[in-house]
Amino acid sequence: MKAIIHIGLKPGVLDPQGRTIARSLSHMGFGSVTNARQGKTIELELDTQDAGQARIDVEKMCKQLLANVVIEDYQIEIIDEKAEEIPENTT
Amino acid sequence: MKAIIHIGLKPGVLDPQGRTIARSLSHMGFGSVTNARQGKTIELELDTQDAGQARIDVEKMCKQLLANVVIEDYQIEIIDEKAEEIPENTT
Amino acid sequence: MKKMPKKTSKVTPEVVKEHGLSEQEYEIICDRLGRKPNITELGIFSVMWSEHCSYKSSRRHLKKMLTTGKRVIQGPGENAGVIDIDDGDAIIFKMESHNHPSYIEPYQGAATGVGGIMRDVFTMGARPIANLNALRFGDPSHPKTKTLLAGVVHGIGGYGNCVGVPTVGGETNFHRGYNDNILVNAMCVGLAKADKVFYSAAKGVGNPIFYVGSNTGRDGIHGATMASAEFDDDSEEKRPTVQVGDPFTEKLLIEACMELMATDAIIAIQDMGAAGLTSSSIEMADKGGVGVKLLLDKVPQRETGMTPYEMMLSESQERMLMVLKPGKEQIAIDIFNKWDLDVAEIGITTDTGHLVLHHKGKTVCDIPIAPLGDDAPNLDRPYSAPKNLDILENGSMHDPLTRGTDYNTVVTTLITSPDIASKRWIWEQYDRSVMGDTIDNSSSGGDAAIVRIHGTNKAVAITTDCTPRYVAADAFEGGKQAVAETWRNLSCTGAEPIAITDCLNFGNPERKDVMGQFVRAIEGINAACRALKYPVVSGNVSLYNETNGQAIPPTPCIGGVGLIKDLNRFSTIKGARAGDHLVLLGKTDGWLGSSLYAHLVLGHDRVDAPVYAPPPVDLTAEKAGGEYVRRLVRDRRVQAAHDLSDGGLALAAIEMAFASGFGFTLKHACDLPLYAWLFGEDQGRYLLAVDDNSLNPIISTARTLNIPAQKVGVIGGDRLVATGAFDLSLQDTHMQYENWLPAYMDA
Amino acid sequence: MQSAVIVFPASNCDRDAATALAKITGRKPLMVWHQETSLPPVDFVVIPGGFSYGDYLRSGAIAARSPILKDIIKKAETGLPVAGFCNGFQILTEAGLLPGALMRNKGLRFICRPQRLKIVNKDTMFTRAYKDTNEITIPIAHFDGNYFADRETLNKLRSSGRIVFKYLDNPNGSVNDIAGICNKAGNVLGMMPHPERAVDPLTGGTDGICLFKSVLEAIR
Ligand SMILES: Nc1ncnc2c1ncn2[C@@H]1O[C@H](COP(=O)(O)OP(=O)(O)O)[C@@H](O)[C@H]1O
Ligand SMILES: [Mg+2]
Repeated sequence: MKAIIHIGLKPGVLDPQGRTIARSLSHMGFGSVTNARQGKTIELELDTQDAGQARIDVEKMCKQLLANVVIEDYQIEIIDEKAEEIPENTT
Repeated sequence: MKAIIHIGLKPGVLDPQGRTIARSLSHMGFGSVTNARQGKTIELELDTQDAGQARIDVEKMCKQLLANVVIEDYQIEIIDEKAEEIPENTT
Repeated sequence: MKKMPKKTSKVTPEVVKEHGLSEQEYEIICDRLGRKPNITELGIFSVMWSEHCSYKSSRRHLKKMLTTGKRVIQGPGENAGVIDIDDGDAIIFKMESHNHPSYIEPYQGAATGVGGIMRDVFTMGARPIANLNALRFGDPSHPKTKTLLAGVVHGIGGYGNCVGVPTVGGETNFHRGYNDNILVNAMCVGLAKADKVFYSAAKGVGNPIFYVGSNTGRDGIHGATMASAEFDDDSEEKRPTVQVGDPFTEKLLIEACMELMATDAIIAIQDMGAAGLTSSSIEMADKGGVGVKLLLDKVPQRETGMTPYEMMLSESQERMLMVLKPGKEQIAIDIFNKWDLDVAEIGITTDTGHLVLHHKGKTVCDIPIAPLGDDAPNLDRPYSAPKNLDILENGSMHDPLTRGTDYNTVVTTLITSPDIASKRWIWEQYDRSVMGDTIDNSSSGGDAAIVRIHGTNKAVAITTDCTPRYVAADAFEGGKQAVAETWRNLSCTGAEPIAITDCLNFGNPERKDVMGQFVRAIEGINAACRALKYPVVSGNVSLYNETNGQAIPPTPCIGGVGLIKDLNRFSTIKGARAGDHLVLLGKTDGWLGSSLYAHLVLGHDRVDAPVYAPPPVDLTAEKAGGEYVRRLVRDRRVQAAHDLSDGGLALAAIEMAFASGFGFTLKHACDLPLYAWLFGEDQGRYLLAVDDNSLNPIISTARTLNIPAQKVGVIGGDRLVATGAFDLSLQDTHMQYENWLPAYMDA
Repeated sequence: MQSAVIVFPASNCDRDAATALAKITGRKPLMVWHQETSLPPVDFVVIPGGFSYGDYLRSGAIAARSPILKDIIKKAETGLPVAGFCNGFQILTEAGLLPGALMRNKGLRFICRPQRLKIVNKDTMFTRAYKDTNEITIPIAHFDGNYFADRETLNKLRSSGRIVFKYLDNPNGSVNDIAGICNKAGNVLGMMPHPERAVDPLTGGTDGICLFKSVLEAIR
């Protein structure tokens, strides 16, 4: 089983990296860029067969370690290599 | 138009952050985690109507700045808010 | 955290209450305005009259402090204090707390704390040259402590390292009393020219007001202020309670401000700290005796649909407000553009004496400025009298041997205790050498950091100190002691102590016992300052550090600054060499009450243990001792100097051994019991390493000055020895000292 | 010798580098703003440490795309001596003047300490003055100093003597303990330690002096 966690700053939280990237791109001549935000993804390999349980676990991992819920939102994607992806995102 | 760029370390490049995450999670009792990799996403807002051109531009931005191809791979997703997402990923 | 109020833009009694204003205060507002305030005006009064901005619980007590002296150029009242260090140079410094934000989000809370204190310093024209941090965490076994420590240290480094200002010193304590209220106090020291200091008084009418730096978002608009229904639908979720720091922008802001300050364009300048645009504009106007008109549409904004209320109360970081000389606008615009920073002319000074705000073609605020300061609440909170404390008498029940332990074990216990063990894990994450002038820093384990004044042969010595153990037992003596310890730490380097800044961290002032601690700590600080002619030039008060009615241990942290006039004549803890003699200066009575030994070995830190009086500070002796040590250092009579603090003579000698790489042998030669001689914490004492030639002159001159002085041992070998007490390997003990924190963090 | 120090937004060792150069070469370096499109005529260029652009995106990435770099690359290719310290090293790799990349320290912490180094190649224009020393101590202060290159690149670096400095107790996880490398022609050096902070016995020792002296000798 695989889990992909997308972590981004909450709306309204200053993203200095994003801002600097946007400015640099436009200085470099990419005038169409009006805004940039930077986030991170964490890809976990999980030794389990149960996608439902995996989601519950990853949810816990996000709350306890992976995301800083004071300023960040997260989304979890569980990918069961045998089955297809299981949608339903959580924040 | 929106572009989401997923940047990850190439296979074979050691990922100290991923490794630390995996170790911390397993110390915290999440024994099912066997591996972790950390990547980043950059979300750009683009002031353009032409999805094809957007992809060409973003491809350039990646090569010229956003990714370090010595150690990183990237994937581009273009999202046309009016149309649907335009698939086809590039690496 | 306050409860979130209902959405409404009407000023109802609930809304007033949610803004933390009493009925009486609200009446004063209505009276002064001759009408009811609107929501923006209410928000402005509320933040200006908050504890943080108005110092309503502390003002009358702070007034008592000594704030003047022959080297003081500017005392409290400006963004930071300014002292004269000769040759036209001035040092500008201040310490500030960022406790609550650091508990909520340790990385960003600590980072923005560092950013904020640096702005206080460079807004006055000083380039920051050193940062320090005084940290207090909960018990190491508390589940949150490790994460908080890691985050705070990472944040302090993340900000200071990026800006390129060395973090040269600090202190770190652990105690269960801080479990739910950690303390993060940051100090910044900057260097300016004495005739090029910038102030915040917006003198003169018709002058343009400029906003520079980062743009404004909805950061840090606090709970009570959620009262406006004018917010658009998603503005609530766009209102982060934690500000994110942007050290890159701060660095640009420093360079841009320095560049502009080199011209003569600026009349007044002020950083936007707590209560952002509100307090900066009002303070500048108030000090300049003018009115202010602001066109809020011109404020650079990060978010859409921001209301006047939000703009005025936002605490977005890395922003400054300044008043320029008419005609010089373009100079400023060009400089800020060059550094890629936002710059906007947002208003003008007026002769109305009012703060007038325009937004979208309407006047959204029109209030007289004077009452905001003059009528600000000035409370005389009741406080309780101190408890009488017993003095802990020496007796065989305190002897390690009768307690079934031995001296080696005692020393190891003390050396590996959280407060004493090496803080390398922390300070190695701080860039300590950038700017090229750091002469001594945390890594020596010494007393004060030493930072050279760039391009000269002089330096400043800087230290932060507080022993909460003492303050908790007796706030007056503890306050005195904190000041005296900084004085000693500076004296050890040979620096002339010049002035202090303070950061007074206490619990809820509405409680009589806490208020009592606060008042007495100030009195103690003041007593020491006056006796030592060592004024307070800046400071900060942080109250309400409590959770569920449980206040933190009172922690009045003192930052001291001194001047080393000649870098050919200074001293550190490092210089002891094999064959040197160890001389103990100051009176030794073997005082164990409230000592580290009492807490860790005798169990006096237990919740139910009796509290004993801490060691008193004799300020007359303090003065004489400090002056003598400085004279000896300047006469090049000492190889190394260290003051005696936690753990007494034994730990002072061991710290000196760690710093020099040589062991020692201490010889007990007095009537005191051995443990009291080794671990007693009598104040005003120094340990000096001196060579053969200096030994006798030092002791005999001390006698003529009535300063107790005796040889207590010699330096040399690879063992730490106190005859008849302990005998330990230098290397092993040092390793244990180094290992505690990394082992704790990695566990 | 006329030297130049490049100044990027949030360079913070530019002054330190300038002070060291002035002290050792006897001549004040020119401070060159990153927006300039061409270098003034100089004999030696230093890309200083710091956090250019806040180290946002990747350390050194954005600075490597500034206008002045184009001219630096051009002149470096014709033999102009260029040295990058710390962030300067990161910029040089991002700009493609040196191979490999500098990743986050293995311990995921910023490290500032005096660092013992082994001089691996004393035959470069940056190390020739270190006559009878093989070991020096120079301060490090970085978060992203973990050098990475693929095996092929490493083999090339090794076999052609382009590994200039190695850590004696690797602080950051760098492959092969690499602390500093040079380009094929030997005129471009990148290293994580800060030699400009080791030119004064009062502040960081003096082991960095010979690096600057080497360049001085070499271009004479
Ligand atoms: N948070 C910190 N940041 C930087 N340096 C620290 C910190 N905590 C402790 N130190 C350093 O560790 C050493 C020992 O601290 P401390 O025991 O408080 O010294 P002293 O008792 O001599 O004042 C000092 O050099 C101090 O600067
Ligand atoms: Mg201390």
